[in-house]
Amino acid sequence: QERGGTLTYGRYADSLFLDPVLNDANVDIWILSNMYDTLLLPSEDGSGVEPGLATGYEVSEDGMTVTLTMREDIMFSDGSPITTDDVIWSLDRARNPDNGIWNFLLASVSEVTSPEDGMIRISLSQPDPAIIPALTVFNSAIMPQAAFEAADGETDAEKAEAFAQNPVGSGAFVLESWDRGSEMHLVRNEYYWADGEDGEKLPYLDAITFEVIPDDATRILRLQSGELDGAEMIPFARVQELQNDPNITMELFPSTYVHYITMNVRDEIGGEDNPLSDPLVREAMNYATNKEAIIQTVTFGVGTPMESYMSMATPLASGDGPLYPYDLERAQELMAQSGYPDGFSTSILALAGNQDDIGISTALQQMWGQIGIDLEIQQVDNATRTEEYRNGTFDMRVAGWTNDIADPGQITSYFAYSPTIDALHSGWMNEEVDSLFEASQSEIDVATRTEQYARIQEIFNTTGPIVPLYETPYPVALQNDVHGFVQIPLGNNIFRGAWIEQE
Amino acid sequence: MSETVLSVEDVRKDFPITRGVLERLRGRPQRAVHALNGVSLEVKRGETLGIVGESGCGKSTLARCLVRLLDLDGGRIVHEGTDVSGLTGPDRRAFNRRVQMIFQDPYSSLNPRMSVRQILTEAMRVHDMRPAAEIPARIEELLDLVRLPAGSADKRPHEFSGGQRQRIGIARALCVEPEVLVADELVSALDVSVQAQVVNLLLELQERLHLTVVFVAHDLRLVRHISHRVAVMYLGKVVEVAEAEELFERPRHPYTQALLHAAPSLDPAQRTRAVAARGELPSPIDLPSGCLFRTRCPHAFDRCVVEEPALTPRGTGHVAACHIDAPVFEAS
Amino acid sequence: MSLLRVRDLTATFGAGASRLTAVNRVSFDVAQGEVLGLVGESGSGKSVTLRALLRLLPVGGAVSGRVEWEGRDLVTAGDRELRAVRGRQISMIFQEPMTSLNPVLPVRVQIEENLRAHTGLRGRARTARAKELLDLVGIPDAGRRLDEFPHQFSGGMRQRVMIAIALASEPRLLLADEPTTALDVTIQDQILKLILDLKDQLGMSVVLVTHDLGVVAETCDRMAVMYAGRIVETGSVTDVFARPAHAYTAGLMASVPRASAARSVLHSIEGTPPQLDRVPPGCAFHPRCRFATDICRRDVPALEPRVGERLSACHHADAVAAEGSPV
Amino acid sequence: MSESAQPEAADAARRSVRLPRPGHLPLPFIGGALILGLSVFVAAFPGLFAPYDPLAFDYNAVLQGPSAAHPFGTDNFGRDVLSRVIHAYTIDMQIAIFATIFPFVFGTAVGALVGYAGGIAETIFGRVVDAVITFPFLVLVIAIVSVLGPGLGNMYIAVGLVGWVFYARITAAEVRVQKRLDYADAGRAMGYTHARIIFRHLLPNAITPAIVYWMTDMALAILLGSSLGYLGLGAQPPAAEWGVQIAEAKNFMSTAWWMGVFPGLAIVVTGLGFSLLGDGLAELLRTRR
Amino acid sequence: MPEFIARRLVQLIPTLIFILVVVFVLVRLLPGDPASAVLGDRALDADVERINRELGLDRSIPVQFWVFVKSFLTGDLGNSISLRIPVTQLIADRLPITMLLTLMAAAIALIIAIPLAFVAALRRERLPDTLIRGGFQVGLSMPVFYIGLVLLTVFGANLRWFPVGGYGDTFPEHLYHLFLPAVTLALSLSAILMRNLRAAIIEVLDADYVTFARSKGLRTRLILFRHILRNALISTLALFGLSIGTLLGGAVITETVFAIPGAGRLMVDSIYGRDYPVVQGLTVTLAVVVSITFLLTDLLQAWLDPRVTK
Ligand SMILES: Nc1ncnc2c1ncn2[C@@H]1O[C@H](COP(=O)(O)OP(=O)(O)OP(=O)(O)O)[C@@H](O)[C@H]1O
Ligand SMILES: Nc1ncnc2c1ncn2[C@@H]1O[C@H](COP(=O)(O)OP(=O)(O)OP(=O)(O)O)[C@@H](O)[C@H]1O
Ligand SMILES: [Mg+2]
Ligand SMILES: [Mg+2]
Ligand code: NI
Repeated sequence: QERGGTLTYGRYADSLFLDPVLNDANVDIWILSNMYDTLLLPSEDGSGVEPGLATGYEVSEDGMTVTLTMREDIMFSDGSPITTDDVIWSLDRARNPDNGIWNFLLASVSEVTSPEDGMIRISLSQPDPAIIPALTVFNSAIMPQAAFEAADGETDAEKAEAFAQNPVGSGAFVLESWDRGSEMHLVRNEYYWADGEDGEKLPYLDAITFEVIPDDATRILRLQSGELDGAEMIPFARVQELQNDPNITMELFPSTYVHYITMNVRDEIGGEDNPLSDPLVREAMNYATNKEAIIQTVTFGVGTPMESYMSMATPLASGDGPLYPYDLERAQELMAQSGYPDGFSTSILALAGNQDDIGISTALQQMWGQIGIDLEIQQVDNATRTEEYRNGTFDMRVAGWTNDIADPGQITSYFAYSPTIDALHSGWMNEEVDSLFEASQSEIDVATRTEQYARIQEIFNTTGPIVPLYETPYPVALQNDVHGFVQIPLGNNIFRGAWIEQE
Repeated sequence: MSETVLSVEDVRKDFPITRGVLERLRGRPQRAVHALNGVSLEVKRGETLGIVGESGCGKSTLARCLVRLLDLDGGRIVHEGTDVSGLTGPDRRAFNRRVQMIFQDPYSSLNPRMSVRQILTEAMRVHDMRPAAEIPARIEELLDLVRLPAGSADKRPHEFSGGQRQRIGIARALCVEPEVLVADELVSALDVSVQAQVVNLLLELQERLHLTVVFVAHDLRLVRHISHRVAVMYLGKVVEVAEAEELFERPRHPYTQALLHAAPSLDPAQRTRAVAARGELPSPIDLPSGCLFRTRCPHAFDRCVVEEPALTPRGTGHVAACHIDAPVFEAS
Repeated sequence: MSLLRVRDLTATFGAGASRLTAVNRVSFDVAQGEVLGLVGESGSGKSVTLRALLRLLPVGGAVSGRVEWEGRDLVTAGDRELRAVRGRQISMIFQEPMTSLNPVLPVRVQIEENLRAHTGLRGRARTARAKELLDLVGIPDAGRRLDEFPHQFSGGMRQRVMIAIALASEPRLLLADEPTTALDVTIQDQILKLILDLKDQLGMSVVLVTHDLGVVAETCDRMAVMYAGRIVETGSVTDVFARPAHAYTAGLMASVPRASAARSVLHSIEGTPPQLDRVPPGCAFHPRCRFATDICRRDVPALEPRVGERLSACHHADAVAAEGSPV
Repeated sequence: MSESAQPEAADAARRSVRLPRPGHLPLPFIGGALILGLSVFVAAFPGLFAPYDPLAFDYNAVLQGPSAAHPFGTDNFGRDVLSRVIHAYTIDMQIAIFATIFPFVFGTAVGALVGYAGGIAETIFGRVVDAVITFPFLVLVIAIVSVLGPGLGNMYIAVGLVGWVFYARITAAEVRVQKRLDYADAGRAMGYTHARIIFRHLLPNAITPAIVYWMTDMALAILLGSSLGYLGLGAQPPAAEWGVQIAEAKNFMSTAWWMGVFPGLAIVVTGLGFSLLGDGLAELLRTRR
Repeated sequence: MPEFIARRLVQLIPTLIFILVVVFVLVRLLPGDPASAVLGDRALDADVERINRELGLDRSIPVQFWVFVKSFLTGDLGNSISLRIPVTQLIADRLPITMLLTLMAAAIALIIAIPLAFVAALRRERLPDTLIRGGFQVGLSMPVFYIGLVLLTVFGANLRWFPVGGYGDTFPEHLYHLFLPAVTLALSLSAILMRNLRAAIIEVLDADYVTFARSKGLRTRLILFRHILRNALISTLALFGLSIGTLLGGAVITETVFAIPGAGRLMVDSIYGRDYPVVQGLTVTLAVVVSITFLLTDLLQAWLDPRVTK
């Protein structure tokens, strides 16, 4: 490992708002951990937990309290010490129900205190098996209370806006300048606590420049011309080409990224009968979907078939082989038995201009045509899609998901547990799943919880409102001289161990 | 003398000049081109009234006012006892059927995309001149009348020469069987040899159809040749009216005299090197006070600056607007 | 001794099937200090003839023949040589004062560029000369008006400006293409007399194109009549007016209304001038000619002395001349 | 008034186009008409020309280069590019016409009325035009399509809402010139109604620049369609449309050039057809005086 | 001249009001609301409602319109919903980039169009003319994003003459980075200008005043530039002014392909993100800028053509 250098990294979109609590998009989430450390850090395989600002933790027998030991002599990027007060304030802010959309991750916390110097105690209102991974999530990042409160503005939101322009953080890097929509410049945090494997202080890099290049082809060209050291979101169509490029390392980082079709299974949509409410129809559609073909044409073989609704990288994921292997005859039989033996017309929402969405939809149109389903592709922009989704007025949509936390709870809450968002706004409901999920949320016995999840997955995978398609890794292309960069399954880009071979 | 068909009474016409925002803010008054400044004339039945004058003196404006192409800003026009100044809709159409106009430009006065037949048919249909079945025959008749070769009907204007186009224009005017023809520079754009053909036709038609003709032109020789009476205009006013012979032989207004003097004679032996009139037409926006011609008049004196001369009689049927009532001036 | 000798000047437009001969083997001379009038109907080739002299035809035009000027043939002269003649020794003015001055340049630029190209005058001296020229053509307040644009002048004024520009380098020959047609009689009178005065002052020759016989009678020494791209008659103005020797000339003169016989039928030449891509064989005028015989339909009459000194291209020149003047 | 006036305008326009004998047609016109005639024929009967079903997937023949079996190669679903290019004629010709016909008809009618009326109508019209042209066109179209939802129908509406002003401007300017000519006055001196003068006399003479612009506009409409296709707002998959095809080909520029080049060629040829036809029409419709 | 400017400024007022209303209405007509657009699929209904309330979107439409108009009158365009910084700052950051891009494109278009138009006009209907016109036809028929990518691939990635996209940090760098995108943007404009200018030159070539100038024995170069070009430019200039407006707004795709953080991209992102304050503020600002461009070209035209202002 060598120290120094600036890494230039091409992103497909710019960040919007660099506040750990009030942000709402992946473009923020996936880089925030470079600027703000959490008490605990996710492991590189995404399933475990490593020490962060806290050197260790202990969960009480009854699961009602978590006690963490703070690392000593740690400082924010401005050199001020990170105190327990900062931690308490940060966690209180993160769990405030009025703040942002992530506070549910800490919903079980009833109080955060510091029983003695260097110790943090988190008291829970009920046992929470996900509380430890929750402490690795961006929104529980530790921020400097004093600096934050010194920022301009009246309310927390206004202060956050002012603070995020010029933040002081606890992460490996600190924002130096930000040319919105174009370039973000991060420099190393001199006060960062961690050491690398070689014993040198992290981070290795002096600086990172994020360049925003929305067009895939341009991003790749820029990488190929040597103007970038790395580029994210390589279209799968180009993966093989880049793999063959001798100057470039094509990384496919394991992810929790699953792609599926959400079906609206309400009995009626807009006052009309909804064929998708018929489980036989859904099953038929699942069997009629040639996932291998889609994986080949859309992901160019990079994807893998799904074995459960959650990715296999998710803790407690269970699966034994691809779901609904392609079986057209079976699908036709199922259709014949269903309430719609002659087929029906329906539609699918695809994100306008998104080639993957269009590819999937086009393929499905063809495949489902063979069981008498006439599929109309509706390209819409994101806001329109979200509105139809939220209102439950869509028939189907192409969708994808990544976990934000190394726990099956989050995805299950959204996918299967109806009180959250009506099971992906599909209107699907299964009482057994709902009660199993509720139980699992306070179940701290791992074996029991595993069983609960096995059952939930079994029910959802066989009767749920989705057509599972495939899992994909995160495709990142790097110059050969870039090392040590990881994107963990949760999506976080981890630059602190990255380095560039110096000439 | 014979009966008056059209009478023009103190007609005025202004073309306002658009004011800008700043000018409006500064309260600059609305200005205008004063194209006609109180023109009075009478057109007698069956006569040819020639109107001459320099470019911009308002000849065309007057002609257009006569056929109501322009609305008047003052005065009135009386046609056989009825005031036609404010006619609209069907009344105006009826008036136009009886008072027609022929235009100067043989190139732009015919719709280039319509055949002669379409042009004539349209006019006759709109005025309900003939039952539809008789129209083709009438068209042949009209074409024959204006001496256009048979088979011209289905050609379009660009297939004709300038002189022929003017004949089409005449046919168009005649097809509604009008009583008065207002011809604005009918032959000015034509070559001399062709000019003669069209003038001859006009003279002949006038005899045959008992037309009254208002003939606007700047060619003095031509006007003299075909007019019974001639009116001379200067800067939006009529300055002299008389029988043609009388006017050309005994001009009484200094402007008329300058005009006649400036016209080149056809006799190489009669050359002069003296310039007939100095200076140019004043701007019709800021008219001179008093007599409009005084800025170019070799005889102007104090009174001309303050008082506008009225048209006063200078013998039978001869009127002139000048303060000096000498019979003939020495040419300067 | 003639200043300019034109022999067999021919100007054609286009090529192949659409080729037309606008000026057909035209020959004439211009003597020192004389005013030659070129008359004819619209489209007879007057303007093209004039432009062909300086090889100023519009795009697509080609010139042949000889234009002898001071021992040189302008038709074959090089660009550089020609530029030295144009504007310097031979100047030109056009019919339309509205369109012949560049609307976007102040008058000063348009005069001074001429002075710059052809005189050694620089700076102040040049401006002074420009002002002097405007004075000369009778534009009041010349100093101020130098910086005005053409649209700020009246038609007559613009014509004067054009004359001033043309005279800037004191040319020896002025080619004037209908310089007064667009003007009123009183202004026409002023301009024609101005040209004549300047001609006398500067001792130059003038070729004056017009279709107004009156203008010819009033200003020219000799005249040439054109019909369908050819010169059909030349001679001194007095002679031609007294006794035209070509049927067309006679017809033209007869068409002009005369003071006597008001409201009588005017003499007119029946028919219309031929289009140049469809010129009749033989004498181009024969379809409209009272005198036409078989020979006229067959042979193109040459322009040669037929009635005394006078050149005429009419097979029946004598018969025509015998009728005397229609004027 | 516009409702009743339009048929007359169209009638007048039709009458004004009287074709001379073929031998006298301008060369560009013949070239343009040939290209476009063929294009329309292909658009009407794509099945006659396309060797394959343009929508048929062939997972065994994905991204194949040009060959005897697939002269233009295949795309990432194994669809035959040639067949897609041919079938796209149907949609692209539609785009060319439907996206421009309303602006043309409405715009020229409004332009004629406004140009003739002058005065306050012209002032108001001037402000409307200003407002529309100061709006960034593409952005406005994107916004309108976002409101209405993507798809060709809505693209036509969006383009129509904006595009008519250009025709109106052109026509108004030309009518303003024409109405000063004597034949317009002659019509008035005949006592003709304003409507007759505008639509029967002035418009046929004033419409040529609008027609010529129309030809350019049709080519531009195809391009706009492709830009919107790039943003996912134009023709909807799986339909083949050149712009969408090129957008789809973007990721394959270095590995499968044929996916984008052939639809691009089709656009160029068609655009050339429109442009030639425009030049030819301009020559043909030029009023001879 | 002041009269001329005053008139144009007065005319601007109704135009701006019209645009204000249209933008407001259009933005409200867009399906979906800012909160769900920003928060995305995962947001809970309660969060969406809370944020829309914070943005004042629960108020009645007239009240919202008043707030919107007031923001313009006070010059405070509010904050971007998704980026949470003042809209004025965003515009100040992004608009100059697009303006620079447009300006460069306009300049390049002229530099390409003028000489080629001359060559084509002077060699009318001959080989150079045919080649030039054919070449432009191809340029005019290619989608912008395709041209952009081709230029990037050839001159950026392969030849490495130019950077592949981006914007650079210093002004000379900006110019360097913006060259290829400006060429891309300029191509269709130059085709249109070339066509127009060629026709104008052909027309002027036979004008009486050009013949008159030739009869003065002036040098060809002088005639070409002083007499022909200037007059031919007058009509082309009007078209040029109009096109600059179109370019300014049409830079969206070029900016996306070349990764330029300009106003066009901001606008489209904001439409997609339902970022009402940005869409509104940016549209109206763009309209003002475009109007100023029109005014400038008009002034330029008035300078070229003294007949315009009296
Ligand atoms: N529509 C108009 N708008 C403004 N001014 C006009 C209009 N028509 C005529 N004028 C002005 O009115 C005056 C008289 O014009 P008019 O055309 O009647 O003159 P004219 O005697 O017919 O001249 P010409 O011999 O050149 O035809 C001129 O100064 C002219 O500029
Ligand atoms: N640019 C051109 N292209 C083709 N033919 C032309 C061109 N210019 C002139 N001609 C032809 O040359 C003939 C002579 O034209 P010219 O201009 O010399 O006539 P003119 O005697 O000056 O007529 P006018 O009195 O109308 O000025 C015309 O009939 C015309 O057909
Ligand atoms: Mg007149
Ligand atoms: Mg001429
Ligand atoms: Ni209406």
